[in-house]
Amino acid sequence: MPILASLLTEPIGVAHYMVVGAVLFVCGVVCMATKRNALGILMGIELVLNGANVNLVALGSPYLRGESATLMLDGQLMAMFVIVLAAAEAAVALAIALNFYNNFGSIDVDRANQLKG
Amino acid sequence: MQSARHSTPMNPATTLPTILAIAWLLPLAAFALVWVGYSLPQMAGGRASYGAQRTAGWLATGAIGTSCVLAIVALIIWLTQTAPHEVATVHETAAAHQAASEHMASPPTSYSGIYYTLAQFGKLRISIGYYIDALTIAMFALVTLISTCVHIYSMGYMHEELEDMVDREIATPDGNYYHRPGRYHRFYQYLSLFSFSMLGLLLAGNLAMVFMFWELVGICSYFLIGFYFERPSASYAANKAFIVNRVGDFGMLIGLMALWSCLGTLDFGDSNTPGMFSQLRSEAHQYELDAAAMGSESADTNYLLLFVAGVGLFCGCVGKSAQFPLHTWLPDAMEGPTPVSALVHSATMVAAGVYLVGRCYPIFVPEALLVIAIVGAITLTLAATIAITAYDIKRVLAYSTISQLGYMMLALGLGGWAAGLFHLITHAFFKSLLFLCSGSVIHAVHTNDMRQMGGLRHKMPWTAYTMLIGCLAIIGAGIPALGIGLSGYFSKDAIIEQAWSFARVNESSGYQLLMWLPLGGAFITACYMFRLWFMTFTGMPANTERYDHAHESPRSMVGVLVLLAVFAVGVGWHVPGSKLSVTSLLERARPAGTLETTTGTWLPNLTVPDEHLSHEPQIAIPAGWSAFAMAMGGLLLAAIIYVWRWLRAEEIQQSFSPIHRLFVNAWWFDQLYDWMFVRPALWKSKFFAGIDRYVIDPFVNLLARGTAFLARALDLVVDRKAVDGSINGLARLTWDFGNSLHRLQTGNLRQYVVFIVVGLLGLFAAVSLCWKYALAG
Amino acid sequence: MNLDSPAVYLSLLTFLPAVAAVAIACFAPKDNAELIKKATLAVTVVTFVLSIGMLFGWPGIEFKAGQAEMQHLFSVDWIPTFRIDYLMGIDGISLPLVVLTTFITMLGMGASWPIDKHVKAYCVLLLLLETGMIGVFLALDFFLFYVFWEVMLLPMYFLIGIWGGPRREYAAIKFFLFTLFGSVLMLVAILMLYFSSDLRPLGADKLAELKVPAERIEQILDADTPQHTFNILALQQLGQSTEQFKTELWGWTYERWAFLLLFIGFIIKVPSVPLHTWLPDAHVEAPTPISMILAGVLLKMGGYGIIRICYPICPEAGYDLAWLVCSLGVVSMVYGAFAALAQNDFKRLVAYSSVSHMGYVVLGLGVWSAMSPTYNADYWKMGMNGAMFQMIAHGISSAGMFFMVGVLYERVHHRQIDQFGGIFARMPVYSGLAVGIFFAGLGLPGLCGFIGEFFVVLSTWKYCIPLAVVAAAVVILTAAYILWTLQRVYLGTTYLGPHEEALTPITPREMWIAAPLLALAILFGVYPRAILDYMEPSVSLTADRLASKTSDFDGEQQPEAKVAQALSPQVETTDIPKL
Amino acid sequence: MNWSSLLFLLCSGFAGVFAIAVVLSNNIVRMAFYLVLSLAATAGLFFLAGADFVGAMQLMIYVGGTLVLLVFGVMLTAQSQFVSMRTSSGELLTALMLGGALLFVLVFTAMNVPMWQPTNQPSVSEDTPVLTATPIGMALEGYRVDQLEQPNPSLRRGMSGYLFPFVIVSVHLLVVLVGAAYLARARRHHTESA
Repeated sequence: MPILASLLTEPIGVAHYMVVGAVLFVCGVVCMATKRNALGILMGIELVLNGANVNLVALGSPYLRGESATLMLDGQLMAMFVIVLAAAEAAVALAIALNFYNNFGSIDVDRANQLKG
Repeated sequence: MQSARHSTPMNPATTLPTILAIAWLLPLAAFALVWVGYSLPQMAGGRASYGAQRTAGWLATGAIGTSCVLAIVALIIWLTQTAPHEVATVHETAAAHQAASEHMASPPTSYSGIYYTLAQFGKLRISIGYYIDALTIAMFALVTLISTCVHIYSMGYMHEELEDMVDREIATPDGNYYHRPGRYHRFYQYLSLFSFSMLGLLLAGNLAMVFMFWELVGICSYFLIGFYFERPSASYAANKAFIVNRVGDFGMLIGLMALWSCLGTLDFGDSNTPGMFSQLRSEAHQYELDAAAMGSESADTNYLLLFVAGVGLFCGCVGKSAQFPLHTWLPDAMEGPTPVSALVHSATMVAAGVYLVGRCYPIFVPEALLVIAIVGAITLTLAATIAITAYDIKRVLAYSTISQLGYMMLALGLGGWAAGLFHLITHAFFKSLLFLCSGSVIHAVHTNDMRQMGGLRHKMPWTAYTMLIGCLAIIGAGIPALGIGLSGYFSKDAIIEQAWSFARVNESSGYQLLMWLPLGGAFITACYMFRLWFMTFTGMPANTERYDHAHESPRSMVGVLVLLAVFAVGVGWHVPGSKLSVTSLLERARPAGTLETTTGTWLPNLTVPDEHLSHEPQIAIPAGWSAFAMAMGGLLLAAIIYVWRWLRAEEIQQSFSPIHRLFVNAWWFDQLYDWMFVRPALWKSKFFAGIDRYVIDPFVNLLARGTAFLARALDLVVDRKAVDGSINGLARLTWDFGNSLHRLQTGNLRQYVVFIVVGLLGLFAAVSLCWKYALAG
Repeated sequence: MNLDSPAVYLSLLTFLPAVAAVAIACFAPKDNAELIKKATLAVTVVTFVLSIGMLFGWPGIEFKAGQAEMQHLFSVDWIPTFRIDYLMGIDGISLPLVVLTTFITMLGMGASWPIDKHVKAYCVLLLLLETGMIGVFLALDFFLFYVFWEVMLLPMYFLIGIWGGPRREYAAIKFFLFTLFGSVLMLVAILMLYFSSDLRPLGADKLAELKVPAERIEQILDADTPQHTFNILALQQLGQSTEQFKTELWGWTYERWAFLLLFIGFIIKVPSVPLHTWLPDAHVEAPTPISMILAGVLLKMGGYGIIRICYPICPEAGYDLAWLVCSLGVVSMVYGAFAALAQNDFKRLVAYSSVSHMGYVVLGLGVWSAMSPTYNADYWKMGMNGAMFQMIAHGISSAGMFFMVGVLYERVHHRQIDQFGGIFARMPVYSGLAVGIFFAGLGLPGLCGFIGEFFVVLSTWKYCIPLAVVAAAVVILTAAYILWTLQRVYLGTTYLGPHEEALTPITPREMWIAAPLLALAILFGVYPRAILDYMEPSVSLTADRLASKTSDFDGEQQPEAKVAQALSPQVETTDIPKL
Repeated sequence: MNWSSLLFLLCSGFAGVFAIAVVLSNNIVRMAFYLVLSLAATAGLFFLAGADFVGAMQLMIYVGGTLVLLVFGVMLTAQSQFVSMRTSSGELLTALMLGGALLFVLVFTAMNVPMWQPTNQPSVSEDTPVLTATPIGMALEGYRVDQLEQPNPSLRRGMSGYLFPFVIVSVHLLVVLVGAAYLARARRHHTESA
């Protein structure tokens, strides 16, 4: 299996992280698009954000880029903010979900179609 | 070109034409014998007994079997008596490759000559001749072999014709089924005539002869599709096949006329006078295509003529090989008996179009090749999409055939001469295998509908597992890391490598599609082939009554299946211990000057890459892995839906119902053609016939009446329809537009997510189409 | 009377049927129809044997294959006052047509067995018709030609008008009027040419070659006034090498007027759109054997006239009007095919298919592609040969098709295509033969129809590309109407029309008529040289002679220089070995 | 073979596989569990990329905080009919196909940017791992110790710390927490009437 072998011997680069990020991101998107459970959608969002975070960290990592000898903090800082905001978002979304559950007795988002045009 | 390099007692220049001519004429002899021996008693009012009919089957089988032996003898003579071309091996340095391609720039060994002349006018001559090169020999062996297999198979499959037959497709007015005498010998007669015609097509030394046999295989196909001519659907399908083919032949005639009028010959080889190829690619021009040979004054006209000739010829191939837009006849052609579908409508006749493009490869300008590639790409995608939704097991295979032919055309159009023809050969084996397996299934359960099958692998294991081999071969199953696989793995990889190579040298994003479509096609192929296999052989029996009556086919049929399965596995391999393989044989026939990277004249940014470049590792490895991933993905999807049943097919159909309906109705091509061509033709014919009737009437009278009518019609149309209608129409349009937009607001959260993704992808596609660096980052 | 003499032989061939007709009329017992039929059949067989005697080297009268010039040429004074001769001869153009005539007449007589009304009169007229047809192909004197042309017309009129279907009188009159109209135009053209011709410039040698008696040659060369002639060969020489027909009349030369008039006369016979409407009616009403003869032979006279008379006598007009000829050919092909598609009457469909197929003939004759700069006549030769071959092929296939329709009509007495079906299951042998013959009409390779169509279409591109494209498109329509018809008539299970019980298998007599036609269709399709070896030299010579004039028509007129050039043979020598 | 590659493969494999498991699973409780594992594996990736502080935060805030919140939500709403809700196959297939296309585009782009390809000379010495907690803390207070050597003064000015965003985020967080508490408070009279 040449690809696996090369994965083990070659150094890891930004592209590898990007691929992992892409996988997480797409999983998140698919999760959002397929789950009928509001909390499932919330999990999808977490995955999406996480995928983005992987990218941010990878792009900001001196180990991976190997082009600048200096410490690069921008990517990590962005990731920090994303994590914090994700927490905030989770709190609000959870609150909305609970509220929705209280009102409708269900957390099936397909029922929440009162905005239908 | 006569090659006199070998003065051995068995001079191939004389032995090969004789051997192949005998192999060619033997089926004709069988046809004639059966005709005389079995039709004369009929003329005297009697009928050939069924015992005699069985003899006819043996006679025809013996004839084609002998042909097969002769063809193999010819192949051996060819391999031993002619010096092989140095074939550039796969992984070589650029310098060695350069040297190899320079060496390749000489005409391949071939023998051409004339059996007899049909007519001669001054310098113009039309004759029955031969042109024998490695391609001819390979195709000869292929066709005779598959034809022999089908002959043997048919002895089992058609045995119902050996007694008075009850046709269950036709109900008579009194409520019974239609009874008729069996036509066993007739079937073999048609098969023999077909074999003769097909071999003549392969042996043909000039395009006129190709055209004649082209029509002959067409008429044999007509007879065989219409074998059950009592069924209206069969006679309709036969007509459709022949007429649609004639539409292609119309284009082919134009190509023939252009070549004939400009070059004064239609010969492939040089017998006495220079043939087409050596005129168009003369040695003086280093075998490059030289449009000036077309002989008119301006270079543009020459190039145009050459383009017209190429596209015209290709039109013929579009008809015969059921390419878009003339693909509609092939699925209907499945009305014929299944062995016929295996022989005529998958392995040989429909591949003749691909063969002809390969044969006439030297005359195609890059723009014509682009046309071929585009048609191929459209066809392979279109047919694959239809195959996913079909339930008739033979129709799935028919659409799969169209799709695979599209692959071959695509490969040829992108410069992959050997790749396309290699796929032609491998496809012939595994597709005939698949058809014969489906025939075995139909023979057992007496239905074509896959929804009535299921679980049959317990009842007919041989059929099931040989068919599994066929399915694996067609999806190109193999292990890329080890470089081993079934035959389809090698040939499909070669095509995708060529597409990859083409997409690398042509950066314009439109050309990239020619790489993505075959890759996507590979996914769909795997999906529908395994859908077929899973639906037929796994799961629970859908119809227990049919299941209980199912049984393994007789030994003559199963034996053929096993033989073909062996070929389907191994035909892509090298002969152990030598460099000899189908590809190396094909390389010996590669037309001079076609292993070059060429660029278009009208489209200067169109580059058709040298085929050997596609074997470079930086192309071959990613292409191979992508193809592998696609095939596995398709297989997985089929398994998800039909084995593990995570997804339910009915639900998918429902939520994609517009697309599903589009596919199920084969993109409405039949209806479209009916409206676009058939009805207008009938109207026109009524019109012409009507003219005749009214010539007698006073012409002026008619004119006056016509004028009055026209005035009234104008009043009606212009005043009422146009003026009032346009205002109302505008209003309605606005209303409808608003309505249709409002439907987008579904209120469904998950659909919004889907919209976002679609928008993202659309944006990406739009940007990458306009800005070629978008994909490259 | 010795058969070795060409004069005796050709006269015998021509007049044997007429003499026999007289004999039958006088001596045959009126009530013994069977005997009369047998006698008539015997006469036609003898005539056929006589005609093919030429091919198989009957000593003294054998036809030399490969010789382009006129053979067996002989001349006898007939009406010396107007210098009208009894001049006959045969060459590669007329020979196949003569054989076709005797062959089709023989088969036609065989097909006449079911006729039981006025048998004697029928047989007499049929034999007279045969004399007229053979005469037309052999006559080389314009006046003689015209006489035979009219002789042929009358029996045909009666044969349709008496033995035809319900609307026979209408059809017969329509046929008669159309043909008569053409004949009148032809007569005008003949007189026009006669009175502007002058034999004197040809010289003694040439006249001797044209079988003018020695004493008359002196007389001609010494005369002070123009010496007019009806001799077609002489007119050809004059038309090709002198300026005699170049007198202007209303802005056009005599030559052009003559060409146009003759051409109209001939395309009525072919028939070509828009003068074709007599044909469907005549065919529908005529009895089966007459339809066979009409389609198999009579239509060929138009094509024969064009290649024998129109083009050689009026070459420049032919060159100028080639576009008209070709366009009419293509229009006929398309029009006939479309019209055939719309027909529901089986016979009418075959009639329209004849219009379409004969369009190939007109087109092939007209593709004068020997144009600047090369003046290469090869493609025109191919077109002309293709056209001539198509005439023979169509003679076989259309006669066969009409016969096949007739076989059905005799059994069930209707011809509505949509009221057939399932014939294959009931009459397998008949259907097999019919399908073969219809495929010959469809132009399937290996059968005779293909060769002519293929050659004509291939040669057209060099003349005019758009016409070639349209001509090629006709293959689709042809396939469509023939296959659709086959499907509706022969395939399926149920017969939809009346008299189902009458659908009995084919009789041996019918088989002996159909089988030879199919056999010939296959032979000529597989080995076209069986005809071309006889035909090609003469046709090519005609094309070469005309093509060698093309440069003159293109460029400046140089009258004097051309005479000598034209009188010497202009056949291009080719360096390719013949096979 | 080097250890960082192996660890990367392990972590990314876990992250990816559990993310896919989240998608494919229908049971909300299992989904939450898989999500935890996936996020934890991602944290491992962060460590490997040299972002130790971010990794730690990921573990603490995400795995420790956010997910606990989520699990609470699950438990609060976990009636049996909502534990697993089937989506129709058609929608599933659409989403899978679109997801596949999106994945393809992303991976294709990632693979084709030359700047992102792995390089053979690691610029930062692996022997002396740089700890990032302090610099990040400084940056949040407005001091960019990592950008001190930036030669271009204008760039150096542009990189002058994240104090302002930090403040905004803090306020935001406060607002959110208040808002969430308000939204989530039980309104019994409402459910009774409904």
